[in-house]
Amino acid sequence: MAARRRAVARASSKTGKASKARAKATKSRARPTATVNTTLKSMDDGQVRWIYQTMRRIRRFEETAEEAFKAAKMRGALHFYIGEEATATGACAALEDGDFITSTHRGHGHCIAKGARMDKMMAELFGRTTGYSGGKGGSMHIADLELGNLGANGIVGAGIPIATGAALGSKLRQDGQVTISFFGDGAGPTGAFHEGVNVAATMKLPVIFLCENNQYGMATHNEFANAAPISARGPAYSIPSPKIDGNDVFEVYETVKEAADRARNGEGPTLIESLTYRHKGHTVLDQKNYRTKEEIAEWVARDPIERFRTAVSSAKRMTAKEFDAIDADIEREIENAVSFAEASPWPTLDAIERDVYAE
Amino acid sequence: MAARRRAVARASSKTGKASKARAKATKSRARPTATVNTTLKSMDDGQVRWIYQTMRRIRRFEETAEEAFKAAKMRGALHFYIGEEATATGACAALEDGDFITSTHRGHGHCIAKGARMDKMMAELFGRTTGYSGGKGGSMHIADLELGNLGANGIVGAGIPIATGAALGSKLRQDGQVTISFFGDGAGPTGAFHEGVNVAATMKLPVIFLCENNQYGMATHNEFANAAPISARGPAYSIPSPKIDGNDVFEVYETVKEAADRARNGEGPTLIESLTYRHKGHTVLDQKNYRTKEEIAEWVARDPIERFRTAVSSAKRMTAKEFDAIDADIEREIENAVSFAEASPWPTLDAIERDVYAE
Amino acid sequence: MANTMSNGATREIFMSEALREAIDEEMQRDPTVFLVGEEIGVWGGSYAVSAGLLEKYGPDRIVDTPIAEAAIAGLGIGAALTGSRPIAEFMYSDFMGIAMDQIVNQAAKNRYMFGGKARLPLTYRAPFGAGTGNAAQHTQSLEAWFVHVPGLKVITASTPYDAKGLLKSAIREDNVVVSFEHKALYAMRGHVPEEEYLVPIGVADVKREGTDVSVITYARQVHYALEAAEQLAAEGISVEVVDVRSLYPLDTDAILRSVRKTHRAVVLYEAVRFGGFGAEIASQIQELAFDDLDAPVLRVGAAHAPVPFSEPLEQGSFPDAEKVAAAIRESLQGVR
Amino acid sequence: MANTMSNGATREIFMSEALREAIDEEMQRDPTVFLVGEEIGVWGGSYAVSAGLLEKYGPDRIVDTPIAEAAIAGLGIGAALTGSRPIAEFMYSDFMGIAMDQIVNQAAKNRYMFGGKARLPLTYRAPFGAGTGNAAQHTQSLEAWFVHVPGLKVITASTPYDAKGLLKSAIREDNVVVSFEHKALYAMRGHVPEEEYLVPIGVADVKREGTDVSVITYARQVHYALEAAEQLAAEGISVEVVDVRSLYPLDTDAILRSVRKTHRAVVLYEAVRFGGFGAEIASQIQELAFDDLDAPVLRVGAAHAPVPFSEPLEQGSFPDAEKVAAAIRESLQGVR
Ligand SMILES: Cc1ncc(C[n+]2csc(CCOP(=O)(O)OP(=O)(O)O)c2C)c(N)n1
Ligand SMILES: Cc1ncc(C[n+]2csc(CCOP(=O)(O)OP(=O)(O)O)c2C)c(N)n1
Ligand SMILES: [Mg+2]
Ligand SMILES: [Mg+2]
Repeated sequence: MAARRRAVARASSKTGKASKARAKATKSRARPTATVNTTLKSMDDGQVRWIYQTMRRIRRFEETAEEAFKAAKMRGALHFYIGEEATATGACAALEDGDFITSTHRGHGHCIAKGARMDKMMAELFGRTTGYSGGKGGSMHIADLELGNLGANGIVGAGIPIATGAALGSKLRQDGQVTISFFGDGAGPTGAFHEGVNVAATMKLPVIFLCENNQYGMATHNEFANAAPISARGPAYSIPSPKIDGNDVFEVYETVKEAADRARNGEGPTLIESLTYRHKGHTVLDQKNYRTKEEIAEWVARDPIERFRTAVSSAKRMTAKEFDAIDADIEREIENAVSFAEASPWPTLDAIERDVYAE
Repeated sequence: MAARRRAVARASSKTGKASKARAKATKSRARPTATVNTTLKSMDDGQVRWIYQTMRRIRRFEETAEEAFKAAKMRGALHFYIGEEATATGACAALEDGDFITSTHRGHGHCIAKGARMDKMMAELFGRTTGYSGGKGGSMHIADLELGNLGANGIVGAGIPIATGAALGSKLRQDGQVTISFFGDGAGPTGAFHEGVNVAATMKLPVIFLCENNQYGMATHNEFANAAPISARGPAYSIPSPKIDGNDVFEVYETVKEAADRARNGEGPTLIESLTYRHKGHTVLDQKNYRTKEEIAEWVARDPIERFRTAVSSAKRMTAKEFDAIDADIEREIENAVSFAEASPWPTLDAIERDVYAE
Repeated sequence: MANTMSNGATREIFMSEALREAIDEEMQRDPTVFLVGEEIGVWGGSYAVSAGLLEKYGPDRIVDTPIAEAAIAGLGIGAALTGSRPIAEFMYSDFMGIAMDQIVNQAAKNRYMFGGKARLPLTYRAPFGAGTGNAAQHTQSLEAWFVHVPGLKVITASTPYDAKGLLKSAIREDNVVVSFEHKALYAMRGHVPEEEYLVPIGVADVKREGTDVSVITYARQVHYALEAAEQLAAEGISVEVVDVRSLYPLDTDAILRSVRKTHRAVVLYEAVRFGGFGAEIASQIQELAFDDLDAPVLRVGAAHAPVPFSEPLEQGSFPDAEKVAAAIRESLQGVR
Repeated sequence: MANTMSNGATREIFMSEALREAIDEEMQRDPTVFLVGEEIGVWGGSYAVSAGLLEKYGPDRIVDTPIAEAAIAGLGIGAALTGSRPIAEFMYSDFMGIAMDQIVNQAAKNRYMFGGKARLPLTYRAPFGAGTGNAAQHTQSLEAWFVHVPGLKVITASTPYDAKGLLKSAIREDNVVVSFEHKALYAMRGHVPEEEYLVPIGVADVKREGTDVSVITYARQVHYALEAAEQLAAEGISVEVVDVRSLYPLDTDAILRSVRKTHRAVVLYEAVRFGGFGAEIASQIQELAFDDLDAPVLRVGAAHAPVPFSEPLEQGSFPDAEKVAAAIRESLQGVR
């Protein structure tokens, strides 16, 4: 009965009712300014700048990619991270060099936050030889092994056991490194989630499972897919499972930092549910209306970049001029990335069977 | 660190220390006699007899199969349910005709409790044409579709999504039937567990996930395999997850009955952790000593059949003579089963490619 | 159906519509048929096959699931064993990797392991194939895994007509049928009759008659073969194109009939060449028609690599009309 | 090692011991090598391959896991990507169905998708094959799935010597190697040198020379082929037995060399005949040595059924010396 009601509600979400009700229930809790300030105070100017820069880079990289896609300069699927920038940025800000991440189909944000070069990313989206994968991977398959980014992934949930493996490697090698596995709310129901998290928890591995709950997997609401919230799962693995405001870069940073400390101290994994929202459709092509305009508008109003800018401005840590200067730099970077990509050669047929095996 | 400690403890469990400590921790809680009596009172004589008969049948069927195996009359693997009889029996006692079960590699108990014929089971173990599967399945692959037994399974955890599917079928067909999925503590870490339970919970399907925690999967202690007890997982799926004494047939019966009522009322699944113990090794061939003699002895002392007999005797519901008469009947049944099996023909080669497809 | 046109005996419709009609008609015909999978309801299916069906049949028969491919496979099995007739959809056949245990160890083997007593009227549907720029994890052709598993039947169509008729047969089968749908064909149009019809499983179809070389193929590659045949006709080469349609059971007789006529065979498939299903076809031909062959059976398949993203690489990695034509010419020249 | 004997240049040991020596030696040689899987530690491995290694290397390098095959596959990938050299064991190859996404979509494709930059020094080990009375879900031969996946190498040995040498090579590879170990061979004894050696991946081995027919085979079936060859020698038929050892890459040259000498080939494998790896071998032979063949390439494989439990059925369902001998005779008689 209840299931049928939910399903009907779901079908009717096109008309917006269900979606509206949900939007209320999931409003992100505004954190007291005091906490924000404490975190902000603990950061040096470089860090503050880096956070802004990173979030802007992600935003502008994707807006530009969208244009290029619509101008038929690239193909395949593009999944935009716009609106979720605070999660990848806050999380990677809390990492140390050499730490690892596994990423998802919606991976540009993680990739940039882990320090990747936008020109090589753009070239990959354009399918050129100078791209991260020489054009073989595309948007869904970018890694930067040198930076510890073990790669985006087209299979929902599949990065989780790999992250557990990286953490097992760290434990055995005693390299003191920590791995973050980013995944979406849609990965919550996968067997890979459960196998990966349970094994990590039994072995007390240094890994952080970071669920980016942007509330939908395609048209499926997270509450339809997951019988209980991700944050209710900690006790099932004897690990902490905090739920945080994923649009608050400071909260993300603090939570991940604590989890990374636990991991490095041999206390095992943490599962974090980071509540956020994707402003755009599931892919660049998604025009469906399973979400209401109101819901989208509400979340756009909680834009993580604006929130950060406001907090930093009112704390007088950066001036409008400084922000603008960063913005201008990023515009140049992005322009360069696009012209680099466009000027780069297409791969040739002899490349097809290369890179399958190591010699 | 902790993981290493645990692993070392594990390795040293051969010497018995860890195992002993655990045995203490997992002692089954004796239920107040009052409760036992209430349940017992609620049962008619037929039910009481059926429970004893069923548990004895399982015990004697397997003891006989073991002899036959040791006399090289059968081959493959045999997994004995001896010591766990109260769980299958109490659970199936709470079902109605037409309800479904999925079973495991350790499936003889479920099979008999669901009403299967021992002669056809024995013939299957002997690999004969008269066996449940005409000799094609063996001990690990017996089903009785007519009785609602959807089959034993050689793949740990794999019955769980199938049970969820049976329950989905029941919901769509509105046949009012309930499915029990039996599985071991070793299936707790499988992706199949998580996918099957989460989907059932989101759809509020009429299914009962019954974990037979006999404390080991091969040599692996359940606490090594599962980061938290199975009974801690309910909240992760928004379903109840009681932990019960699996050697107390009354408690199993009451718990499953309640879960079946919930299921039939459209309130969705229940996850039950039934604590029990296998008296024998993992398979008929297992001679390894990952468990202490003391631990085994303690659990043998809590034999579910003996406990039932004592409770029923002191409640004066059955006399020693009545018990003995049942025992004698079962001996005859078993003898018949063996002679039936031994007298049955071997399958012939033309059978090999038959039964693969329906016409 | 919204998109079908009533213009006499046949209509030209997309393959996605043809598949939808098959599902719709069978759901109407038999109340135990239902569809289960990811994003098949509200979203309408990632290739729009089930668009509109949620509205028509409601959430009890168009069952949206979480992302849980092993569960989806298992839902089909459990429901089929207990009296329903499910159609379970994988959003991409690549995701069947997650469900292989359920499909192979459970669905395919249940009947046999239980002595022929289990009945599994169960259809698995899955889009496959490359050409869409979706890169390595969304473009595989994995039919070779499934044909090798006794207990499964495997079908794949090259036209809307076959797609509808085969899928209807699959749904009515009391066996587990895996139906692969080539992604590039969903938007292909073709004639489909107004009246009801079935295409039997296990029967190949000669899509073009010819006398010089037989091309044995299936799914999208049928169209490349036809294109090549058209080109080569101009050169005076007569190519016969055999669409096997059903991979298991395979219509070996039809293949042999063709080869015994042309004396030359090229087996064409989009999967990785090495270890692909075409090897089975080629092996059978040389084994059963050895003396009829004037040249070795050639195989054209995809490169030995995951499917690359970049357009020139992706296009270059799998067969097309030009590559088939080259193989046909090679076959006519005789031995390598 | 407890069970090895030092009697000069070689010792006769079980294949399980040979495999253990390979793991042990590589673990000693390279501290980044570790073994992970179910019941490999306290239990010692379900076929005792790792018996004693927990005591020697401790739980950090002999990593027992819960029952979670997808996680086991992923543990190997993550650890390999970050600088370790894992050996991940599946208790039965049948259970790899649960891990197919990790093996195929992740392990096999990571390097390619990331433009050749990922390095995956990773070995998957898995027992396979029938003959043990373990029924349908514990006896499959699924090598055909893996040879068809670019990015994987696939090996399988027929003797303790090859088993040790191949596994050592696999562990040292910077690629993902799937090593299938036939269950019936663990208890087979064979000579293994005292000193260290490697068997290269990609090189076939002629296990018996002959002039009339080539039998191309691998793993347990090598022994049936040798048995048949011995029987047929008495009838004056000279059989060459080629053990491919490495399924991918396949030593096509060695196969063709043999066939060009004997002009007849029988391909023998224990997997289901239809769609099995033998089809690839047969296809290549007829394609590349068409004019050298005096008869069609015949294939001998298992019945089209899940593996049955009952002894007569199980034994009857897969090839043995008698069935190979019959095929060899048929090959000598020429065309079907
Ligand atoms: C195993 C698997 N099943 C299905 C898909 C198809 N798919 C791609 S993204 C997606 C939704 C994922 O949702 P979520 O994890 O919440 O991530 P989001 O897109 O919201 O970032 C689906 C169903 C897939 N890629 N992999
Ligand atoms: C997926 C899978 N992995 C591994 C095995 C091998 N195996 C068979 S039984 C078993 C232990 C199962 O433990 P549990 O679920 O607790 O059941 P129990 O044997 O204790 O009844 C294992 C590892 C298997 N059959 N299936
Ligand atoms: Mg999401
Ligand atoms: Mg157990």
